[in-house]
Amino acid sequence: MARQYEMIMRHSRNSSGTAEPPRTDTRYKRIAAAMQKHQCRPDALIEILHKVQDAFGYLPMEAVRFVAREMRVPPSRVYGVATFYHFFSLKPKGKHNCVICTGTACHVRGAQAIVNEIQQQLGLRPGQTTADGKLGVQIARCIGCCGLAPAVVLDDQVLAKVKPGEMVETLRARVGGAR
Amino acid sequence: MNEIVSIQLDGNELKVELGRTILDVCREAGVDLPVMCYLEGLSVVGACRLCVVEIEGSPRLFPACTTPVAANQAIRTQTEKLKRYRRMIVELFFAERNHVCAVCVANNACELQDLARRVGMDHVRFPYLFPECGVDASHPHAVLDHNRCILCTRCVRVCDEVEGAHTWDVMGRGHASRVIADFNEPWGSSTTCTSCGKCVQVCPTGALWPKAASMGNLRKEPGKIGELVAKRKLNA
Amino acid sequence: MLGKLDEITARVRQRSQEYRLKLQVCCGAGCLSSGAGELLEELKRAVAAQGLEGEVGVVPTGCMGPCNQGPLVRVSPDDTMYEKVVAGEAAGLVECHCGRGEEVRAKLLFSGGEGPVCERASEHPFFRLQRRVALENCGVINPESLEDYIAAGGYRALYHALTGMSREEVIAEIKQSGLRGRGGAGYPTGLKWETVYKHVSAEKYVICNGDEGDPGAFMDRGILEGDPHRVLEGMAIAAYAVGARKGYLYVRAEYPLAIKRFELAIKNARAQHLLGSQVLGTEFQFEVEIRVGAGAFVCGEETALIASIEGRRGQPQPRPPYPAERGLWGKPTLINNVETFANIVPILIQGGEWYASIGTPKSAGTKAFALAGKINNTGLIEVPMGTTLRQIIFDIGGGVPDGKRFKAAQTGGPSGGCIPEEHLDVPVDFESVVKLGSIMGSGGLIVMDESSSMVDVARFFMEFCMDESCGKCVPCRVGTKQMYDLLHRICEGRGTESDLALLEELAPMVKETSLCGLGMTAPNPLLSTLRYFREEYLALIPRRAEGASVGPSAHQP
Amino acid sequence: MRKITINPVTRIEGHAKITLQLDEVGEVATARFHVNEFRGFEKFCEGRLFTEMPNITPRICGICPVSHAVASAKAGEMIMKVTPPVAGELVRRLIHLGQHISSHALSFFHLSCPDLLLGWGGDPARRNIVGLAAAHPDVARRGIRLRQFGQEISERITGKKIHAIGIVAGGMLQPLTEEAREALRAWVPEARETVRLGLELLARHCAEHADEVRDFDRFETLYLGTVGPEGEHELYDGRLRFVDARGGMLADQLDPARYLDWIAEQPVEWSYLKYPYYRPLGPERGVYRVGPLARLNVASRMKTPLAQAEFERFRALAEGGPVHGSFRYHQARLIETLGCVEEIELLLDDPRITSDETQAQARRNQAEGVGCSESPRGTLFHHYVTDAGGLLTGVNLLIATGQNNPAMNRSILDVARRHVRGNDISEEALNRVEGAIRCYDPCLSCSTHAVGSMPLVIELRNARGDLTGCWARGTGG
Amino acid sequence: MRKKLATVWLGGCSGCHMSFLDLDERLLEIAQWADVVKSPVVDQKEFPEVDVVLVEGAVVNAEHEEEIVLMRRRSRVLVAFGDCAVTANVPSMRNAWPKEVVLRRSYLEVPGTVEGRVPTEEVAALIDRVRPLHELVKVDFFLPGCPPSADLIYYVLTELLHDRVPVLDEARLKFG
Repeated sequence: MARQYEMIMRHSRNSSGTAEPPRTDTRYKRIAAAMQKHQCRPDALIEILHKVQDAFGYLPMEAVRFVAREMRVPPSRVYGVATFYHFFSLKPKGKHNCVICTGTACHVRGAQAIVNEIQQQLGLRPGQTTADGKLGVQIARCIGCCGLAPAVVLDDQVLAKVKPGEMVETLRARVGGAR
Repeated sequence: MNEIVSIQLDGNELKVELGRTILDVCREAGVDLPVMCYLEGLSVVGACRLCVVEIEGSPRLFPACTTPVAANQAIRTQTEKLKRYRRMIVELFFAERNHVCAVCVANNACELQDLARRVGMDHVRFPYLFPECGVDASHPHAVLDHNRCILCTRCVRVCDEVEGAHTWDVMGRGHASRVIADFNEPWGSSTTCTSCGKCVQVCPTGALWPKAASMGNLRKEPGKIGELVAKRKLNA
Repeated sequence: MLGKLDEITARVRQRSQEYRLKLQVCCGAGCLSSGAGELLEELKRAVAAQGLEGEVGVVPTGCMGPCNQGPLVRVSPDDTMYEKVVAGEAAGLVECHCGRGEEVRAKLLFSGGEGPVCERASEHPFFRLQRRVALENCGVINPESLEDYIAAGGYRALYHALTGMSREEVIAEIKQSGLRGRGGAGYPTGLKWETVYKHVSAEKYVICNGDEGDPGAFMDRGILEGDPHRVLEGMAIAAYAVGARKGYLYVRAEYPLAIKRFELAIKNARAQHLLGSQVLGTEFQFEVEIRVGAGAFVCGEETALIASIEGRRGQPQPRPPYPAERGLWGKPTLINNVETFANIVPILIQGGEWYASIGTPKSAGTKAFALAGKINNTGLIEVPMGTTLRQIIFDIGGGVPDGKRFKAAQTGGPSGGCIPEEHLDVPVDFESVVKLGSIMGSGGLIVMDESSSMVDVARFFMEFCMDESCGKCVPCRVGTKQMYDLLHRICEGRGTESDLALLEELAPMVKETSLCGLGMTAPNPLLSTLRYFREEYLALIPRRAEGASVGPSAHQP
Repeated sequence: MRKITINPVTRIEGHAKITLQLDEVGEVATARFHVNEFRGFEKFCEGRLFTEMPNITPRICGICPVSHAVASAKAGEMIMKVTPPVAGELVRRLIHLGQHISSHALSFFHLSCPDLLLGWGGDPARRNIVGLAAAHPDVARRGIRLRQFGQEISERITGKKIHAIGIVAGGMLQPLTEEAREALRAWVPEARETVRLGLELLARHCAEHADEVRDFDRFETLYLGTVGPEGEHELYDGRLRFVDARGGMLADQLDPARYLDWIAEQPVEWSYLKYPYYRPLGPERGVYRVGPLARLNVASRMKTPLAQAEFERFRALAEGGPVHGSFRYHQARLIETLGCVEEIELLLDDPRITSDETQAQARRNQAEGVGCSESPRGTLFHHYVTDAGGLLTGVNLLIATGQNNPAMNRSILDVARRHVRGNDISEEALNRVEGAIRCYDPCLSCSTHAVGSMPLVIELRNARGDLTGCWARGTGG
Repeated sequence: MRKKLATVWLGGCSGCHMSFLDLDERLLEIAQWADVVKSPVVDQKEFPEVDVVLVEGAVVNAEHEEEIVLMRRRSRVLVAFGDCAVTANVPSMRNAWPKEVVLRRSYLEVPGTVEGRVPTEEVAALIDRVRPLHELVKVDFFLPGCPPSADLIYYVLTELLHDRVPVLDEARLKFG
């Protein structure tokens, strides 16, 4: 808790005060345009956060502040929403991302073994990213590909009937053998 | 004035106005229902589930604070099952965070502590979770101690609905939920907080307390909010 | 306007009559991930290369069902289905079947398995025992083509309702059908519509709940991806009936293909005045927006879903007031799930009476199930209510693989329960499943074999509920955490009999006092596994040291 | 080499034990006093607000909670840079004195009198306050009532006898009511008489067992205690004075806030209790003692006449120098108790004490604070460092019993060397060893504390640690 | 029939025992009904059977874990005596940190410490988490309070020693 707190604090200090986000950044332009489309109605908050995550791959605090300010939604509400939904991440994800489905079908067909193998071989627990940011590992509740269990989504590609050992090899290959 | 109907409350026949909640009716009739999240003057969230009652003919339980009375309802508020469930809920509260009454500033001035006595909780059967919780003392006048927070959200609501600042909200979800100020920043650096102190007054436990207070002289007046809201309505 | 629908229909039909054969390629999510996209292109290339362009059509469809066997190709009208067709086999398949008119026997559906193989796919028990109503177009038409949908009879029900039926009549038809909500609770759909209809308000809303959060369920995904217009049309009919002008589809972010296809469907439908200000030339106006969820199972709960659409944390509200009375933006709101809406069109076309004749008296119609787990034929199916679990698992599903013994079927996801072997002959309908300690749920059906630990299954679902608990009400927020911890302890071999006793005391309380369905049903997997597989729990509890136990207080005042 | 394990505080209470290591010829080579208990206040108080500490730290010890509360409150006052109003200080002193009385009464009447009056060789099962009540009902009753008086003070003011609510940084929450003042006054004469009785009993015992008393350990140490501006005995708000084994002044009128300049602590592997020492002289030569004996050895005089008279008699034992015999702790304790009763009487007569103005309010005005008070067992230091919001980022607690730890070990060794030899361990030897500890009245909750009889078990172990013999006392076996 | 009464002290401050002593002259009354076995025996084999044992304090270390099981076995009625025994109370505040961190603070980091080291020999090893008694053994009666008042102790003991079940109603039941 405390550690997380500190990290977020650092974010806020970096972006506090009057420092405007770089308006020239096309990503901000896209977000601003999306807000315009919804006339900055507060109910579009989740839609806009989706746009931010699309643009950055995660929700940078700067962008979250920007959204709150532009949409005139109280900061704590924006933060509350951003942290309520698991799809949103306040931390940058990896360059490559491996999402292990842990839905029921995948669970009974051995998803946990994949999680364990990755943790043992690559030292990555779900939610973690390698220090160099190359690989992030996440778990999903169910990606609706139960027929393919156990399934893993690697960089938006669904891998079916995954075997733990092979998965690790695939990941190693994807990040260039880096551990 | 709404229609008057008759209901049975714990076996007693009562004439009540339609549209009122069971909790209202109970309070008027002197039936003592425990509540934690409910506070007069604030919106009703039905979150603590302490005020659940039985209504004859339904297998479900109903929170008295949100359920309106209906004609010919037979309501039971003190069955053995309800008492058992209430005690269990209080146990869950105590097991969830780190409540140490002995050293809490709200000792002897705590709604949760009182509740434990009222429901006869002599110990907590569930394993204590001992979560890691922080204390935020960055505000000049008050302290937020997550160890003692029961997530009743009275502070969140009073800040939004009565003060209009919406400094507080809840982040995360499930048992990882935490009350936050602004972007989960130290309360003292909040740009929205007006330091009105209402959140501290409504907090039922020692989670929010004035810095100047010590165990033994903490006095909270959550009832003031109801009065304030009522006065505002009169003036409006 | 009807003329326009007829005109499109005629055009599409004529075009398809030009083809001697049609190669339908399943482009459901499962098959796509096995390479269906590549296969589609390869087949087109092969058809062209072999000069069959005029006589053989290659079309993508939604999910055909047997996801485990993908990529799937169906040859129509021959009723032949091929499994696990990889792109490299495209040319050979075209040459053999389309060119020489010979079946490729080795690639026939289910030929890789232990069960029967049929030349005519529809004769295989997997299809023969199904009755596809909601899924009738899935795996048949091109989901990205409005014209295909119209040619399959689409938007006629809407036209019929708008021009020939009063709102009351529509609702009466739905009531007569006996259709019950397919999202899990089984509330009568007609009644729900009527309630929203009766609430007077200038603004009303229709919401299609596509937040299919149950792990192990993918029926809604199949429908949204395979037949988006069917859902759209159902929503429009509902909007007409209850008096709404605005609708929302709330769909999971995990279903990008469904989002994409639904967006396209909205766009195409608007272009053809099937949505918008004067729908099909009538006064009826209806707009639909998509709202993408962000990973919160609890948003399947109606009031939480509404909160999410309003841009807030997806936390449920106590009911009453019900959404039918005060829902989105405080206005009367109708919420049905995807499969429910997919049943509306056939009901209006063929009549409520027809629909009611399918299934059982109290649970009319059909139900889609997603078969998964330790079962040979995983995939999407639809059967009449009242079909037994044994038929579903052993006849349609082909039984348990690897010679293992069946142990239990889990229905209803985290809200449901496990049904053991001895109850497999009970006909599946809303009531009977509840009697067995589970729920029908949205239709996820996971099969466990003898190697599955039921305590682990209970822990799995409890962890799910704990993670997905919104945190608003205490019994769910803390109760699920406590139950998970206790289950975890037992799974790890550190549990005691008193842990078990605590679980059994806590579970009913959480069930009865939680604010919303998530908490109310979270103990179900635990309770049902305890009911049927108690010995598995006891086997995990070590013989404890004398005197070391935790018990309920002996002296409560 | 043999090793003997003594568990004076039973295994069940499990807080402390003694091991004696014998050498080849059966002589005691080392004696160690092991404190088994650890709770970690220094860590878990971190992150709390400094104003909460007067309610948290009393939970270190239920025997001297007021001393902890006072030290905490004083540390807080330093952080706030505020002084309590007069009435606040006076009421706090009153409670503090009350605690000294109840603690000292407990030590003498409840714990030591059974030994003194029933004899060292009496039936261990009856050698407790209940047994005392049967044999000497009047002594027992009066002892109980003396302790009750001390506890009553806290209850009359705060409503609670143990872990009082109301001692806060800035003063006291509650004033002393007139009613309470009168009620407490009524106790004074009886209390004074009881202490006198105690002194007589002790004097008689010393006369009857002169050899034994003299024989008790008499090794020499330094002494630490707080004294008033004129060197007078002071429990509540004095400054530090160290004297050496000859009574010479090592350091005087030290600011307690700079305790670290004078005191260092050395942890050991074999006990949760550390080895503090007088820093300028190092761990070997810097062994010092605290508590009643030390306070009377450092003080130039007592503040009240009756206590002063006893004090003079006491100091005469060593011709004006420090009294080293640890048995004399008992005597010093009673003299202090007498002084406390007298001082309470003076306080109750002070017209300012019933003022409503008992608490000064202030915010945090500096980061660091040290609070010091004399607890019944010796000088107590609480040291807090806070962040800008007032949350503690560092906590250090220097507890009285801890400071006596090196001396207690030396005492045990001293006694053991004289009375334990080889395999032949006499009942008397066990008593002596136990007695050596009890003199210090070690608060082992601030380390541990045994209530009532203390059966002993001695385990003889050979060099490899195998059990070769076992003596138990107090269980009939 | 005279009862055998024991009072035991695990990880706590002794405040509950002090409150027991606050029975003052009523102690002698209790002594008429029961032999007070105040400091039970070291050797586990010799721990006597008792009718009532009051256990103060939380389970803090490995020795407590063994002791509480033994006491349970030898006691007819086991009372969790005070908040530490009932809730783990103040000692459990250390549970927020791993025990190693807590020990390191006290023995290596605090100012004034010279040649810091963490005690490991002849001392009871801390357990990972401080726990209330009922997490280890069956507790027959819970007597919360920090400490429970002497009046309350008197009431509870009187009832238990006369084979009655004490009832903690709203007026008597209080944590803290």
